[in-house]
Amino acid sequence: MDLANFSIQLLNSVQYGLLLFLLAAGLTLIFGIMGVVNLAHGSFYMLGAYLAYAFTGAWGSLALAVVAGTALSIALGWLLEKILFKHFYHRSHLDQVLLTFGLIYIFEELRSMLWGDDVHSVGIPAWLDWSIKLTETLSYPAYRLFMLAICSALALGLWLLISKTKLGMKIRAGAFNSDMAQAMGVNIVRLHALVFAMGVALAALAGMLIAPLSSVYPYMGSQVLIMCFVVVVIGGIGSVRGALTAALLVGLVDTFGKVLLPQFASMLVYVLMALVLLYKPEGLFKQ
Amino acid sequence: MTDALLMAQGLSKRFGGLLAVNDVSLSLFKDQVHAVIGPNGAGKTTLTHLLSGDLAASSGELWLNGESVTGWPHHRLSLQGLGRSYQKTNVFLPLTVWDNLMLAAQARDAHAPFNPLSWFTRADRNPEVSARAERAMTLAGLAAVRDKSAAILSHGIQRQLEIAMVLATEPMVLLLDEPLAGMGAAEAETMVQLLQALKKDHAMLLVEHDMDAVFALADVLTVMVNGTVIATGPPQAIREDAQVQAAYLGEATA
Amino acid sequence: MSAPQAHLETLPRSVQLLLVLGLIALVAFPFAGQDFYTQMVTRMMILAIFAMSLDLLQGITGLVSLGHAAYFGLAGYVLAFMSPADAGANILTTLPLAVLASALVALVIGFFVVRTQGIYFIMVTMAFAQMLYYLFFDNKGLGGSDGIYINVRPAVLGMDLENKLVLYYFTLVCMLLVYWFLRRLLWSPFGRTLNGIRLNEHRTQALGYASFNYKLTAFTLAGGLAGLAGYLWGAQTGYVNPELMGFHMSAHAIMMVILGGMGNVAGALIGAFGFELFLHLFKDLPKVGGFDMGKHWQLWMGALIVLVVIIAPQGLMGLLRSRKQDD
Amino acid sequence: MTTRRLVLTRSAALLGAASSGLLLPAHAQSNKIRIGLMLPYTGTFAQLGQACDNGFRMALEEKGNKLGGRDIEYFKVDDESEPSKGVENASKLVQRDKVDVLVGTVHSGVQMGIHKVARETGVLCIIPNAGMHAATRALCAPNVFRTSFTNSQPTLALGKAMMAKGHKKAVWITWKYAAGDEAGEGFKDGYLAAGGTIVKELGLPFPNVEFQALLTEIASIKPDAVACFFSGGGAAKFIRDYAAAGLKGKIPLYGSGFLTEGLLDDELAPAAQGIMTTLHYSTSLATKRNDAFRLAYAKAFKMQPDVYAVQGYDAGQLLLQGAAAVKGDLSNKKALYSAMEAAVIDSPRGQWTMSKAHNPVQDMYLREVKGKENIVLGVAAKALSDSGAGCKLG
Repeated sequence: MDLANFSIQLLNSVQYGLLLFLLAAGLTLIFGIMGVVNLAHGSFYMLGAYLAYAFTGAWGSLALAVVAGTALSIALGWLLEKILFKHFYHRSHLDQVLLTFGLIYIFEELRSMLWGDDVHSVGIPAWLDWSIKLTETLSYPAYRLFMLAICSALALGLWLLISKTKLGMKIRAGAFNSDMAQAMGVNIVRLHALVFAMGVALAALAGMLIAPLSSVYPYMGSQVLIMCFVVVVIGGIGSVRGALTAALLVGLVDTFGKVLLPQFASMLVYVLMALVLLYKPEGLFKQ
Repeated sequence: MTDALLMAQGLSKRFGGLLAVNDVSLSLFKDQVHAVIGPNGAGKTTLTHLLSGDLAASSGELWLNGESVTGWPHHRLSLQGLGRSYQKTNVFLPLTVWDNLMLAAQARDAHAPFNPLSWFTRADRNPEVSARAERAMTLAGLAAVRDKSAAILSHGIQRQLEIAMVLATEPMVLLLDEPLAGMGAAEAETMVQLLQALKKDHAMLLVEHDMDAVFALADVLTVMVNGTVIATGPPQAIREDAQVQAAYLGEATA
Repeated sequence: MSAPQAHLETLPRSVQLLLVLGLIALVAFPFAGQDFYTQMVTRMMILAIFAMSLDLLQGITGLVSLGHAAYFGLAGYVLAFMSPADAGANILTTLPLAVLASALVALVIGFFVVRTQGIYFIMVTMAFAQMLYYLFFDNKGLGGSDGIYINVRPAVLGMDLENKLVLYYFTLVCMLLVYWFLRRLLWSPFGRTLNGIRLNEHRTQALGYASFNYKLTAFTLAGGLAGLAGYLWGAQTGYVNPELMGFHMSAHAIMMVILGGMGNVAGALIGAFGFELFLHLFKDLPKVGGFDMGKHWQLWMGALIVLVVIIAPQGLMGLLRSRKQDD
Repeated sequence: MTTRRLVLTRSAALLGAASSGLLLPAHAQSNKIRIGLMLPYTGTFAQLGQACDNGFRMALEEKGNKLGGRDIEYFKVDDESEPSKGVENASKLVQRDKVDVLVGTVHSGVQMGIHKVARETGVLCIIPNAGMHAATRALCAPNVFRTSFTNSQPTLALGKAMMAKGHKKAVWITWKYAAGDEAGEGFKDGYLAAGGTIVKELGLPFPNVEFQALLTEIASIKPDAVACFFSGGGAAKFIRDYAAAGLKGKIPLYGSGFLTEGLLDDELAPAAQGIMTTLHYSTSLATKRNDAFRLAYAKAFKMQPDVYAVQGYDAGQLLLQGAAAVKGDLSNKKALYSAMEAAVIDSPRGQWTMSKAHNPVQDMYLREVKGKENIVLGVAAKALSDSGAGCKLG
């Protein structure tokens, strides 16, 4: 593996890592900061991908689809929080596992009834549909570079929001001790609804942005679900910085694992997770 | 030095920059109540955690009944006869008073968990354990609420259950962290009588703010301020000690 | 010594009645039911053993494992590896070995896993189970992604599990033994301590219990019992595959235990039968005016699960007891 | 309701459901032939399951829904492509519904479960898709017939076609699971026999679809060509990533037909131009038989058929021929099986016959993606049959 190849693989691992962060961003909010074990995170991701497919099919523009899709998923998040999740903040993790596992079944069937079981592809917007030549045989798709930028911006934005803004302070206070925060005048009910809706919207946004790369197919959500939990848990529950670091780490292990240790590739990520949890039981960046 | 049931030498505990307990040495002798008083944040509770093994000391030695027990985890210390109660009531709320006591009483000679005997024998059909629980219950006067679930007891009675559970493990040394906290006058009175009765056969460390109880019970008094011991001795001497007055008891004492 | 008051260990009479009725039905069932239903009920009993083994962890000790299927599937594979191509393996040697293998793996994994707490315990148990799943999924030597056949089902001393009836009653006896063992465990010093650990681990340690050893023993025991269920599953289907250790099967076990109600072993048993019955009921729903209800069984299953977690947080058992408040 | 009444009604209901639902009296002996369809109606392969279902029903509808003169009755089970429930679902059809023939399934893990039940109960079983080798090799059985392919059959024909284009050094890439390994075996046999050399075999865990790292590897190895096996969502993604990585123009991509079958919609087609695959069918196979079939299928189901629909259709035709030979008496197993073995199926993919191990002996077409279709360039391998290694039949 010469230097050129190594640097490209490094770029691949960073790109996949940032992609994983985008995937797990919604989960860092709902599971990380609000402490709700949300197994339906994969379903929101799948929902985003199918919305992107439906809207780009109807209007032909991914940008428009993303805007409409995000608005729709915020509404869905708000609704779900009001009807269901509001009653589960103080329930045990077990009840949350059960609730969200039931939702997986429901979302999977609704997707099948609404959009069928076909495999679809979503077009990359024309202005991004080109590649940069890296070597005489390999070039790098511009859309992935665009995603690189988007994910980094999102990582920075989310980190700033959570740790630097007033809202972020309220969110962290609410997560740390919701009764105390309430006593301090934070409208906890509205805050939870907002954070939950943001979490669902982020998961759907990931689906919409990754759809052109991943194509849209049944059960795509359940394939990413476990990886999202791995990222959030390794990073340290509730830490945005942790999720980003963990995502990059998993991207590294997965990319180079496939190339150097193909026969153990699938187990490597879980070995990494087990090691981190045993060495630092609360994850890398526990608050 | 040898007949001290519990002896601590140079115990310190540092939380990052804060030195919560600074080089404290003290000994507990049988049939003696050693009270520790001091303003809030003086490190009294941290000291009990260091003695009981709830917290690992940054430095210092610990001897129990003459044997070095430095660094032992607290379940081993407990088995060696070092029982402790907690400042914040720490009992099994869903269980009845009797079940709380049985669980405590059973710890002493429980089979190891991987020993099949501990899977098949009946927990409530062990005469020794039941006797131990019965004794602790009568001592603490909880017979009336024996089959009530701990959750619905009044705060005072829960504190009594806390003490009874410690007694049920039949310890040699008792570390009591503010047993009278949140108790009404009547309940406090019964508790003081109970502690008075317990003085025999046990070495007792009493962390308490209720000065009447302290001066009624204590044989030795230690005053801690900001993690360090500023005075130790018989209660009467401590009362007059100028330094203590300045640091803790405030202006002229009555 | 007075019997303790309303307690997890003593089941309300209504549940005891249900269990006795159920037992009578189970004993008589093969003579009334078709061959297929005998096999279906055998599978329900196997899943009941699996659910009860998880209840020892989840309901009694308070440890939520999202990777319990690893030990279930592993024992099935041990049977497959030890089954000769053309003859049935000997139950007397293979069953204990399979259970021991699962218990041993549970001990090793448990040693690492049990030191973590709360949500991290859930996640790390899942991580280890996924490791085991991919170990078998990726290695052709271990059967690969399509799994392995058990050509002839195990037998011993004239008791041949090829015969569906023998397998049925063998499984029934195993289920009753596991139920009896775990119910007795609730009353044992070990069980009482596990209960203490679930309620307040810190206080339990302060009383003198090494809670790590207790939790590790419970994890190992639960692994071994799950192994028993996995062995029986392999013996019944004659085919083991990596999905038996997969995330889906672990989640299935959690749902059975929660549906039934946790902490008293009977809940897990009722939950296993209830969950399978609902699954079959929804799948066999007829076409109603052009809308094939059965095809959308996932929708009804999802709705049922959400409903249960909202109205019956303590599961079916909770419903039976919620009317009769404690004193 | 007081607890007592609540419990009694609940336990009675539970037991009532158990008895009424489960203790069906043995079904009345009707002269209808009972056909069990065990296919994935939910799960990742739901689309493929439905296509097999459509094809099979269409074949029988064309003959008036009669088998050797007897009426038919369908029994459906959704196998969800869940291997752990394979035996359970198959037994449901064979023992509960007492089906005379079991048609299924798509996923090879579930097929292992069906095959176990088929070998134990001796029920006639027709496999419309799953290509796992064992069913028509070491574990072949007189009552088990396949109308699709073995996993290695399509890729067996790939090697020669690539050598014909002068690609002497190739890289093989697929998912590391049973179907991928078996497809790899086929490619290796065909390609090495034709004189090619496999420079590297790349594999990634199933169902991982993050191909970038391996595409970078391929770019650095610079082989003459790349051969692969992927299907479904993963195949669509591989095609896009391959093109996006700029490999499309430089290193020709070959694969088994499942790489492009039924995936060429407006978004994917541009990235797939020029991909050459080998498969026993193509929707745009220019034969009168295929055109008739496509017309009938489009009329019945309002969409174009794919290879899975053809395989389901042929399963129906095979059963029709067998039943006709025994005039509907499916219990006459010997005559039924020998008739089905000797059957010549006039399939939309072209005529094919049954091998001794009960797997199709069929032409493999070389196809190239042009526009939104897999245009058939020619026959890559004439009447290609699987080795049937280890099968003691016939």
